[in-house]
Amino acid sequence: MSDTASSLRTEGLSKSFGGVLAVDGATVELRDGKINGLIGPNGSGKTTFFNLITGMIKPDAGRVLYRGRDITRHSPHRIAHAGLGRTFQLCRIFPRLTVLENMLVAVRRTRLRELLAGLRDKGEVERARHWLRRMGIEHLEDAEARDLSYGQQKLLELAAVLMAEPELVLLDEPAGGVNPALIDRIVSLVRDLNAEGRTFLVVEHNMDMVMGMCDHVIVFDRGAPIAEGPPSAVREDPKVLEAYLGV
Amino acid sequence: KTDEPGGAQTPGRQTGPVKIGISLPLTGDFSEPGKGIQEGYQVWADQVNAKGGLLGRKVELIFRDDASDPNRVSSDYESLITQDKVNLVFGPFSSRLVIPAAKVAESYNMVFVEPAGAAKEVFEQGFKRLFYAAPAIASDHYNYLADYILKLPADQKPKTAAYASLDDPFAQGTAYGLRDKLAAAGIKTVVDEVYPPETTDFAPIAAKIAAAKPDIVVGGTQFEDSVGLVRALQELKVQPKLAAFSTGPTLAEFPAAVKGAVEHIISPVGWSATATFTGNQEMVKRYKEMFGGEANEDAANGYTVGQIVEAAVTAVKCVDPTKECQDKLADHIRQGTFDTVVGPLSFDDQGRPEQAHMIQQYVDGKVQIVLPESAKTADIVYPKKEW
Amino acid sequence: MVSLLLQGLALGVLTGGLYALLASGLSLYFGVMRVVMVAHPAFLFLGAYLTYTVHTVFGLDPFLALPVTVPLFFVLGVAVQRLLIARLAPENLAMMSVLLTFGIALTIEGLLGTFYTGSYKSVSMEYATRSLTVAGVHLPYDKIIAFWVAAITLVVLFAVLVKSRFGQSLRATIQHREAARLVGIHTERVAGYGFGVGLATAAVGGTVLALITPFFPASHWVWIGKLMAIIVVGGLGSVIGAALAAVLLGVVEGLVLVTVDATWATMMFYVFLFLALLVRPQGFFGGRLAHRF
Amino acid sequence: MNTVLSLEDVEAGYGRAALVLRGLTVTVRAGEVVCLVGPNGAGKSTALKVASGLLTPRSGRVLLAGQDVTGLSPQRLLGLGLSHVLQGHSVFREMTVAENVRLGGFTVRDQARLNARIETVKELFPVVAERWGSMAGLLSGGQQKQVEFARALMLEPKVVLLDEPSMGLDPRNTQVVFDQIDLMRRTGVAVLLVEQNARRALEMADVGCVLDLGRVHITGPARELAADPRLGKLYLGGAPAT
Amino acid sequence: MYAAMATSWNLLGGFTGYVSLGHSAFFGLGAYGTGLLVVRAGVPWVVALLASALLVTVFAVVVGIAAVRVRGASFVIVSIALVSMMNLVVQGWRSLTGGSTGLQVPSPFPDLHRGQTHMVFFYLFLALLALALASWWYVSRSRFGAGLRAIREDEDKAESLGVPTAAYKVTAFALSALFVALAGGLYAVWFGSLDPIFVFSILIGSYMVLMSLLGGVRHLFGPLLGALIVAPAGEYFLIALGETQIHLTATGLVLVLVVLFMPDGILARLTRRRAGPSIPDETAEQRLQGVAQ
Ligand SMILES: Nc1ncnc2c1ncn2[C@@H]1O[C@H](COP(=O)(O)OP(=O)(O)OP(=O)(O)O)[C@@H](O)[C@H]1O
Ligand SMILES: Nc1ncnc2c1ncn2[C@@H]1O[C@H](COP(=O)(O)OP(=O)(O)OP(=O)(O)O)[C@@H](O)[C@H]1O
Ligand SMILES: CC(C)C[C@H](N)C(=O)O
Ligand SMILES: [Mg+2]
Ligand SMILES: [Mg+2]
Repeated sequence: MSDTASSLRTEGLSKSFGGVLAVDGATVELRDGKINGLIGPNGSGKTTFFNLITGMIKPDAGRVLYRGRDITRHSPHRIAHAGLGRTFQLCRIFPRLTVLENMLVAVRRTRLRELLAGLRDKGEVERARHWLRRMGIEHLEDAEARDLSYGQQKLLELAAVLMAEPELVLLDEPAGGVNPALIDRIVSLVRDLNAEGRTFLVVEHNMDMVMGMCDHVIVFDRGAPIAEGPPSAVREDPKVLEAYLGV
Repeated sequence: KTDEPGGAQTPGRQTGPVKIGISLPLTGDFSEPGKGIQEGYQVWADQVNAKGGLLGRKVELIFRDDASDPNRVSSDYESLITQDKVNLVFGPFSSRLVIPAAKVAESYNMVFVEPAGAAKEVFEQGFKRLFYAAPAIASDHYNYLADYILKLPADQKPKTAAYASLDDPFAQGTAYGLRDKLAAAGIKTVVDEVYPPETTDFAPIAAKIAAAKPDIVVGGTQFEDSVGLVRALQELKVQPKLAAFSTGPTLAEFPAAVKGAVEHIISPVGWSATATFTGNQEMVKRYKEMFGGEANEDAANGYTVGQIVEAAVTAVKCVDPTKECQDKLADHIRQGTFDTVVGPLSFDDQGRPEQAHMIQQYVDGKVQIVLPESAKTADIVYPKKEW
Repeated sequence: MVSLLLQGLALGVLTGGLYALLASGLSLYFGVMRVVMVAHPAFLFLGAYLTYTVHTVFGLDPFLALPVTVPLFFVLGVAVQRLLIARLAPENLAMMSVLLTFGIALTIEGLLGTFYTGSYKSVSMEYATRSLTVAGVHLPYDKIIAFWVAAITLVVLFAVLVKSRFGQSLRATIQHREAARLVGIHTERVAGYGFGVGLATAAVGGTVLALITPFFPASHWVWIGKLMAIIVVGGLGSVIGAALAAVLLGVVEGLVLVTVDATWATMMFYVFLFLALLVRPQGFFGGRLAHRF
Repeated sequence: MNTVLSLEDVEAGYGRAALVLRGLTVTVRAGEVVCLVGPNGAGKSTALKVASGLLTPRSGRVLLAGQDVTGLSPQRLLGLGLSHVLQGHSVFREMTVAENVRLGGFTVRDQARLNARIETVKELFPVVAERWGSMAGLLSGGQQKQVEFARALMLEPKVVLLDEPSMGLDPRNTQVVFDQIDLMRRTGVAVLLVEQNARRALEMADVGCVLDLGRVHITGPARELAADPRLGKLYLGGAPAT
Repeated sequence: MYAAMATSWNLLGGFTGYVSLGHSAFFGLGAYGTGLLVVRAGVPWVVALLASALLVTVFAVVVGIAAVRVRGASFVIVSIALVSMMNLVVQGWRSLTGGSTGLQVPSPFPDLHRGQTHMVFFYLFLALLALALASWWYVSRSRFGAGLRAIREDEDKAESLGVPTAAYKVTAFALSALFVALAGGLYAVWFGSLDPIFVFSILIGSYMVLMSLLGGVRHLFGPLLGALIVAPAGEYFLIALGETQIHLTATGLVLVLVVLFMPDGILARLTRRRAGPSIPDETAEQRLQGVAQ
């Protein structure tokens, strides 16, 4: 294991569903403290890759290393505790909980004392409000989450993930279905959070967003990386042009 | 303890009607026999009142429906005794309900004569005021049959027997009573099955019996399973020399359910419509007038309870729910012998009746009493015809 | 001993066939509608009682009741779905449907108890007590009949679901109601028919049941656990899985019955249920869907 | 050009909750692409549902080819040549791609015609052909979208409602979708399009409508809207910083 | 007693949305555990009560680990199976439990007469209810409770936010089993006779569900209110309609109506503050600004 500035590494990660090889021996290393982009055609295995990293599904082969520790096959909540947070491609929130409750669900540690502590623990609520404010939805804290518009739900999902203070944030299509003005806001948020030291891995089809925001881009095709590098380089890569950009 | 019910007797109450509290399973699993018992009680009350009542007071029956639920049966008796301040209580149906009910009665010092708690466990609870108003407890039901079998000449005597019994204290009690007697006399037990009440498919049990080829088959059954067993035995071509089942064959639906196979099936029965025991024919007649149909064993058992209590009350001349009076009643019942529609009855210290059940058999499609000799209406057929 | 085992095996297969029929409706409701129909056994016995009526009042062969009961149950199913199930909120359909159908089961039991009283009824036909003997193994005719009726019904059912236009629209409706409407499917009607078909199997099952076992209004409770165990082991919602599981459990039950005893035989259903959950929560034959619901 | 589809002063909402559409009017002509843009929750999808009969408006009218179709079922409207691709994922997950596509032609009884359409659709969307036998629910998000699209085109509709068709699609597939829209326009089909990829959509659309809080606030030729600086800031997002 | 049980049930059902029809299994085990310890081991009843509740909790943890692997409908089925299975075990294990004969537990207060005994137990049940209510209240305010509610809404999502869902569910399962077992144990010493068929009855389990649902699963006092309505209503139907089994029908219909029209319960009905979305209507201008910020 190298002691490079890598927070997350996967080695030969593979997963197949029935006959379909969704992720095929993916060896990937993220740039620590940077905004990493992950692009690739539909069905190239990006979401599956996320699910493997976060323990939602178990790989057939390969390893996931986080800060040098092998976290392969750990359960999702342990991985979350280790400092990984993620959003889902189709925004998932707890529809019948209020916005504030959605925020308070995130658990960082499982010490008994903390669990039994009152929900409305002052410090926690303050932190929750802080994140809601940064997302610009603090005025909605008492609304039930299902009543929010899609865009607001996306912001809430991100805010809730940040509640757990993850060091590495995985975003699955944060701009999908989101109105352009809001995309700008998400981009600037991600930039700010990154400046505060958080590493990002963002799956996105919105090329403007990826190219404009990311420091490092990884391109997937058929379940494995085919190219990586700074956006400018990736954009010119013939393999990428052929497989993904389709021009 | 002045708040004890009946503790403070007012003279006025002694002239009112004699209230008798009864909880019965009028709905739920035991609802059919429960209704039979109720009718028996009603026939009895009707006749008592026609004769001028108990100690000159009219009898009033207060019924509760316990829905076959033991929780309910105890709260029913509780409220009958404390709220309705009944003078006497009569028992419910089924050993399962009798035990919790008797507990309540016992704690209020009430005499508890019951028509249907035959399982031996009922009498092992230390109840001092409980009496079972039928000829015999479950394990003694087959006594006459056991005697008959054991007296058969050696060449006819069965050598092997198969037992299958429902997991129920009463049903098991009957089968095991016979099993223990036969086994002690050297008749080998080749199959001894207990099946849970959920059982619907009897073919595999029959298969086991078929494999053992027993000379006789005994079922400790209720209704559903007796039918199931008979059919399954038939299908698997088990042809024993004798087939006996408790309860099921005594019910009116039985012959229709098993069709021709009914012939020569044996079962213990505590009562017969044709017997001439005290009041039996009157009861049968009155029953028909009141309810249209033919009286059955359940109704007779209910009626028997009435007869016993009536005799005791008349003898000791009190019907109060007080401890003194109830003690007197209990003592009287424990010592006496009572003429009833099921014959003369007497009880041991635990309240067990000391007589025995008759044995019935379907002969030419009709129910006949075949044992004991003294009561028989037809000769027992052995070995039975094939089904 | 060997012949006893063979006998157990044969009976198990035959009984398993019946279980398959009885469980198929349950599997259907769940597979296509995400409804856990606790009332299915209650309807089975309603069917059995109707058969009984037809048999005793008109003296007809129980199977001649089918032309009446099958359409009747179909209509009943459509009504239950349209009037009751369709009103449940989709978010927690599976849960609420349990309670709703539990209520329906109680209702039916109460009505049966009122009209037919609590006593046992049974339909017995002459042919139902004879049996075929092959190599020392007795195969009761009633079980053979039950088995074939079950098999035929299942094949028909399966063909309908997989091949017919109706089957397709039924499945489409379940999977995405709005999209189904947009391709021209009358989703409400289809869902209703789906339920109707499920109940129609209960009519057939009820008749067969009437033929082989006596019944009373509360009999259905006994079946709930067994049938539920079967469909879970088979993989919730998979009609084929349920059929296979039914035969499997039928055989296991038969063998355990002849070798151990009845308590253990019944217990096998639950043992297998828990085994299935531990080893394969989606059921032995189930699809991916199973554990999502 | 003649009006094919119009919503007139429509008010609609879900259940007893407050109104979502509050007097919406939109008109689409044959061979024209009308693009609805607006923030999340503005009521765009709701407008399409009213148009396709999935939701009955509380007041106002829906006209299809001059005929008042307010309150008719989707099945009827389908027969009149209207097709709707829902937002998000709406494939029949537990059915194969083949079954999904065939169901698109559910109302077609003529097998030959059905098969011809299937061939056409397969050509348009190679994934559909490739994964013909797979369970649709197992395809990736973008692949599913294409199956839906194929399904909607089975009937050669005259009016197509598309709700954010490019969401989740990779650039190449997005291009395929937009090419399709263009093709439909050229064959005289009327398209009512909802898109968050607004700049892109307005580039190719004929008419643009800005929808917010259940009403159309600005309507005009799409290109002009795209260039409107006010709008740009509020709805279309700033030009991405590079 | 019912109120205490319904509230205990709600510790699982209300938070996690896992509907268990099988809680009577824990009731029965608690009852039998206590009874057996008193009768066979001669342990004082208080000790027996606590010990058996503890044992049941441990058992619930084990069962829970298997049972909560499945969601929704499968879980309901598993819970039903659990009851049937326990019933079989207790009936079958005749030498220990007395089988179908039942078990007779001596009264703990032989000197008190019945009325006084009832009062004592009334207060004991009241205390248990208070304890269950207090736990519910406490959990509902804790992060543990928030985690459980999150599980109800979206289990995978909760997991990805770091909620150890399996541990949470098992804990909730065991906790609610603990209280139900205590109720069962109290019942055993109070009532004195245990009969497997009635103690392990699905009906008891479904009463818990009905009460909770009727009152409102999301409210502290919901199950209590439900119990206060259901128990007397059951009595009423029995008395008013008695004789026949129509009262079952009445109960069934009430269940159907509750599920159809008040799936969130009476309290939810009464306390609902608003009809529409919980977000105040914004004006277009505010919205434009909001977006522009
Ligand atoms: N099925 C429904 N039931 C209740 N309210 C709904 C439903 N669907 C949408 N809404 C509400 O109606 C409003 C408008 O929703 P709609 O889906 O039409 O917005 P949209 O413009 O399509 O937004 P987006 O760009 O996010 O898709 C929102 O406030 C939403 O919460
Ligand atoms: N649960 C599953 N079962 C079977 N196959 C699956 C499953 N999940 C994904 N796949 C298959 O794995 C492949 C990769 O899917 P994945 O969702 O990871 O793609 P993606 O890169 O996220 O695509 P998109 O950009 O469209 O979201 C696809 O071919 C898909 O059909
Ligand atoms: C003789 C019968 C009436 C006895 C009853 N079946 C019981 O369980 O005890
Ligand atoms: Mg994806
Ligand atoms: Mg929309």
